[in-house]
Amino acid sequence: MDSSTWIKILGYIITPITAFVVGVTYGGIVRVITARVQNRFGPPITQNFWDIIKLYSKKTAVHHGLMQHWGPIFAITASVTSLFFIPVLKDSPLWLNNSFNGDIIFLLYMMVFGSLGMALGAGQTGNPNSAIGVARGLALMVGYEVPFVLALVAIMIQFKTTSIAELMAVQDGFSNWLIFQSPFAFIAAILAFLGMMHYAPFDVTFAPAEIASGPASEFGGKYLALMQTSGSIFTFAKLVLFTDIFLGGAGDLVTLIVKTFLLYMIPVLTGIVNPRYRTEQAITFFWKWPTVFGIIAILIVVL
Amino acid sequence: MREKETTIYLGPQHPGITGNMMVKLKVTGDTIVRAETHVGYLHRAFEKLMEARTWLQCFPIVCRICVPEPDPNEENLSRVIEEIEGREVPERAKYIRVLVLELSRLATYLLWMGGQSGSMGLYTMPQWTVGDRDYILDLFEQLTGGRVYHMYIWPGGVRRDLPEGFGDKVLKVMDYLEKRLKDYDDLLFNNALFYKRAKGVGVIDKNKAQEWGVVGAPLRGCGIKHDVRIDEPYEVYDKLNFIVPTYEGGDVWARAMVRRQEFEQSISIVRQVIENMPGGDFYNKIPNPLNWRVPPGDAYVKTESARGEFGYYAVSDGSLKPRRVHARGPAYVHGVSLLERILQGANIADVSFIMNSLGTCPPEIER
Amino acid sequence: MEVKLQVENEILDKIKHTFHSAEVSIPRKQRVEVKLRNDLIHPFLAYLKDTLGFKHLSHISTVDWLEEKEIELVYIVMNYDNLVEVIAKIRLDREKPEIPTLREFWPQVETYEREIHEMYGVNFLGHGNLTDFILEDWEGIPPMRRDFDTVKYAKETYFNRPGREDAQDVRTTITKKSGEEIPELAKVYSVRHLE
Amino acid sequence: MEVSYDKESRKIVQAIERFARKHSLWVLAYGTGCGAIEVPPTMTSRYDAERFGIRGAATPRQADVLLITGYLSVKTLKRVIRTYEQMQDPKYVIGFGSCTINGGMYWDSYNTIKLLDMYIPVDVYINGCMPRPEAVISGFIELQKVIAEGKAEGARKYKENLDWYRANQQKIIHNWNMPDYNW
Repeated sequence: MDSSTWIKILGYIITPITAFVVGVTYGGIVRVITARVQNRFGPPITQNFWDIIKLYSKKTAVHHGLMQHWGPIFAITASVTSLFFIPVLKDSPLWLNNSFNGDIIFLLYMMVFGSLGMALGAGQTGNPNSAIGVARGLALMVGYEVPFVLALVAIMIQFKTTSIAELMAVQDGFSNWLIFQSPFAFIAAILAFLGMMHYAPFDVTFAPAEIASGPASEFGGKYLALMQTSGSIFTFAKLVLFTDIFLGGAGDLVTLIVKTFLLYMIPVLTGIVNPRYRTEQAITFFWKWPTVFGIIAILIVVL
Repeated sequence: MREKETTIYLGPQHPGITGNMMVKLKVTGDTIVRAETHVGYLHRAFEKLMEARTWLQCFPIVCRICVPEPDPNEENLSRVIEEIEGREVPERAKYIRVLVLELSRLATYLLWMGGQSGSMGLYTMPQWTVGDRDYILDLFEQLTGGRVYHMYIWPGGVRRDLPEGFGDKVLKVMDYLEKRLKDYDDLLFNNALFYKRAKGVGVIDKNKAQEWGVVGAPLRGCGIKHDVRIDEPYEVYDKLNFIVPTYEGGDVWARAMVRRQEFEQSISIVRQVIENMPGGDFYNKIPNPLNWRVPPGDAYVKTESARGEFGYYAVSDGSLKPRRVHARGPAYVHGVSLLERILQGANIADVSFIMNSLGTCPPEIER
Repeated sequence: MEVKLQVENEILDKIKHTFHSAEVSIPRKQRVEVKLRNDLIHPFLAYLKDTLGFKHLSHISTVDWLEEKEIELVYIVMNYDNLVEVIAKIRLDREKPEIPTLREFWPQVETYEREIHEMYGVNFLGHGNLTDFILEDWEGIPPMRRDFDTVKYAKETYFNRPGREDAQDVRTTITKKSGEEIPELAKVYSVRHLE
Repeated sequence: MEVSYDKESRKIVQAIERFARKHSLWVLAYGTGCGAIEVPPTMTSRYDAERFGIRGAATPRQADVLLITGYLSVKTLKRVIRTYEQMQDPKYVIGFGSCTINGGMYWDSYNTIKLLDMYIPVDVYINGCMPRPEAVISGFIELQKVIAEGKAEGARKYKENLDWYRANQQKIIHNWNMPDYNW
């Protein structure tokens, strides 16, 4: 095997690890920022690492059936696979770049797959809170997928491509970023992104005061650790995807981290100062203005 | 789709439940068909214990009846003893009592604001308000020595005089709270999302409110103007200027706005009390507490606590110990029968929301 | 003084006129106390609620008069228009306390009656749901009755941490300070519990 | 899961595990008694227990610490036992307030238990009625010390002496209709 293959294999190993580290660190930073807004000092930034290590080191993990094993595994598979098909950096041999024609559509499916796996796993626990949480999560997904798909379709029509790499290639130079080229699609997508990140006002799935912790109610110890790992990787994957599509991608790691972090702050800061919608209110929200913006984006492109 | 009826147990271990109680819900989809409250997890048999203690020994017990706001309980027990005995209270003590009661009302409202917003996922608000509540608890600590339980109001007056410079400290805290109220407005009361969540949720029928035993802010949220402080003025409330706000609608939103207005009124009452504080004695001496026989008789007194009318019925048979002390908290009606009634047809997402807006406080239900 | 109690006196007259056997008194402003025959409580509260406008049920309390072998039920109702509270008292036989339920008047009576049934063993006829309210799986005499000894029960049922050797009775200290003797009753109490 | 490390690496793994456990204490959101009123101040901006990695957990499966905030009535004890058994090992119990230690001011009440450690194993007690938030935090730090020393073995004790604990529990809970402790 030549060196490029080795580099590629190394990339397959490094990318998820980086995603995990960055995702978890972001989580820690978010906790600190939230704490500062809330007038307090907050935990150390490394706090989320200790949480996850502690969860992995739990001695017992009760499960209620085979599907509960598979739920978190589905979730983590889906997040890692999604990550593999999102170009992390532009034109880098080490960082994965498995882009192919149609990968946007593939990702649309892949990103749902994890949630469905989780739903199956949570369904088996028999906890009514999980069942309600799953129902809410799926309903919410139906809500935000509509503007998200509309936005992506608009972009795909506009640039006549279904590949992220080609989209990234289109946006060289600050003024060519898609956020400026197709602002309506961006607005629709970023509003959908708020729902995707499950921060308030769209945190119905995990609402503690209503349904304990939703789908994860019966997941403890290692299962929860797997879910948190998967969640961190998935967060990073989503951030990179949005950066790639709308913010012109990144040529080096520093740019990537700056861009993704700024993007991450949008749902986080919204979440800090907002209460949560009820499920039907959230869906109504998504089907109102975000959808309208998505349709406008398509109309502008088509006409 | 055919909707199946499922049973959901909310509590006793559930982050959305205020305290330790359980609500058993029969739901189809997201809608509650029937709600059943189960209480008794906090039963400590206080009323039984009080029958075995002397009158003064009852004070550490009554303040534990309602944990978030212990002072109305002390006030009630003091007043009920004073009424049976016919004991006079000096003017200064009355003012100090009003000060303590209003401070405790402010503290409770701050806690309620946190609970109300925490139950709908606005976690910044509880961090702010519970933190600010500590300024009031610090005042209590200086005044009474206790953060949560004070045992400060006694029959015949209060236990201690105000420390030096206490008035200025109180005014400073009041200024701070008034400043913070603007932040609370921005974050919670003027938040469009809060309005959307709260409007039309947990509606109490105005025509039925009195018959159902609704009191306090929920009653005033129905547009009915009743407040024990005005209906049956105790201490010096008839000498103070304050308005009793009412809102129409009877929903969570109206109750929240009533409480928000009362928060301002309480600040103003505290200021008036500090301003008009008379000199003189703060305490009428009672006999040796171990040999203190309250003459036979019975009385019912009530106080407007932050959650509504708080009544005490006490009977003395002339012995050293009370024959019976019965506490009637607002949550006894709000948290059990009223909650069951207005949860019917509500969304599961709103259970904890409605519970908070009614001021459900389980320790006071089962005592 | 008489002028001030005008409303109370009016209510007193009306009650006396309708229920001849009732003993009515005015302990203070805004209070009217009524002692009734057992069988009259139902019509009396109906009269108060429907005719005189006493819509708000403040309270139902119970007092156990062990020596007189009676259980007293105290109903406190309030009129929001003239702000007067009527305290209605009836006394039931302690051996077999029974009274018809008041559920049809006020819905929240249900919980009061369930609690009184549980704590005092008063049977409310026609209530239909006198199940456990606060206690769970309680056996034996209702706990709030005065002949139930809570100290004895607690000692028999629960484990107790042994006390310190040097534990002193706080009463001795208080007595020393105030210069008075410990009254007999308090002495009994202390001896019984400190052993 | 037992993996056969050599001695040195097991030591390192154990040190990391203990460090993580110590710095990540998730407290079950269950206000069992009146002490629950001092938990919000402990958790919120003034005392900010999150500095030490202490935060709330919504369900017993995810929690590490069961904070018994005060007296337990018999009815609550039944639920607490169930909750405790649902928690995942390693788990810790903090008895909060005098009433968990010796009954406190409820020593003669017919409905509250007086000695918590006869029913579930307790790792740390915090005394006071009620303990101030500072005391609560110091109790947590004490628990952290115990964990770091590897002495927080309450769960193991419970498993080994299950019969004894069961006998005590069933002495006061008459209607025992709970699933077995099998994990």
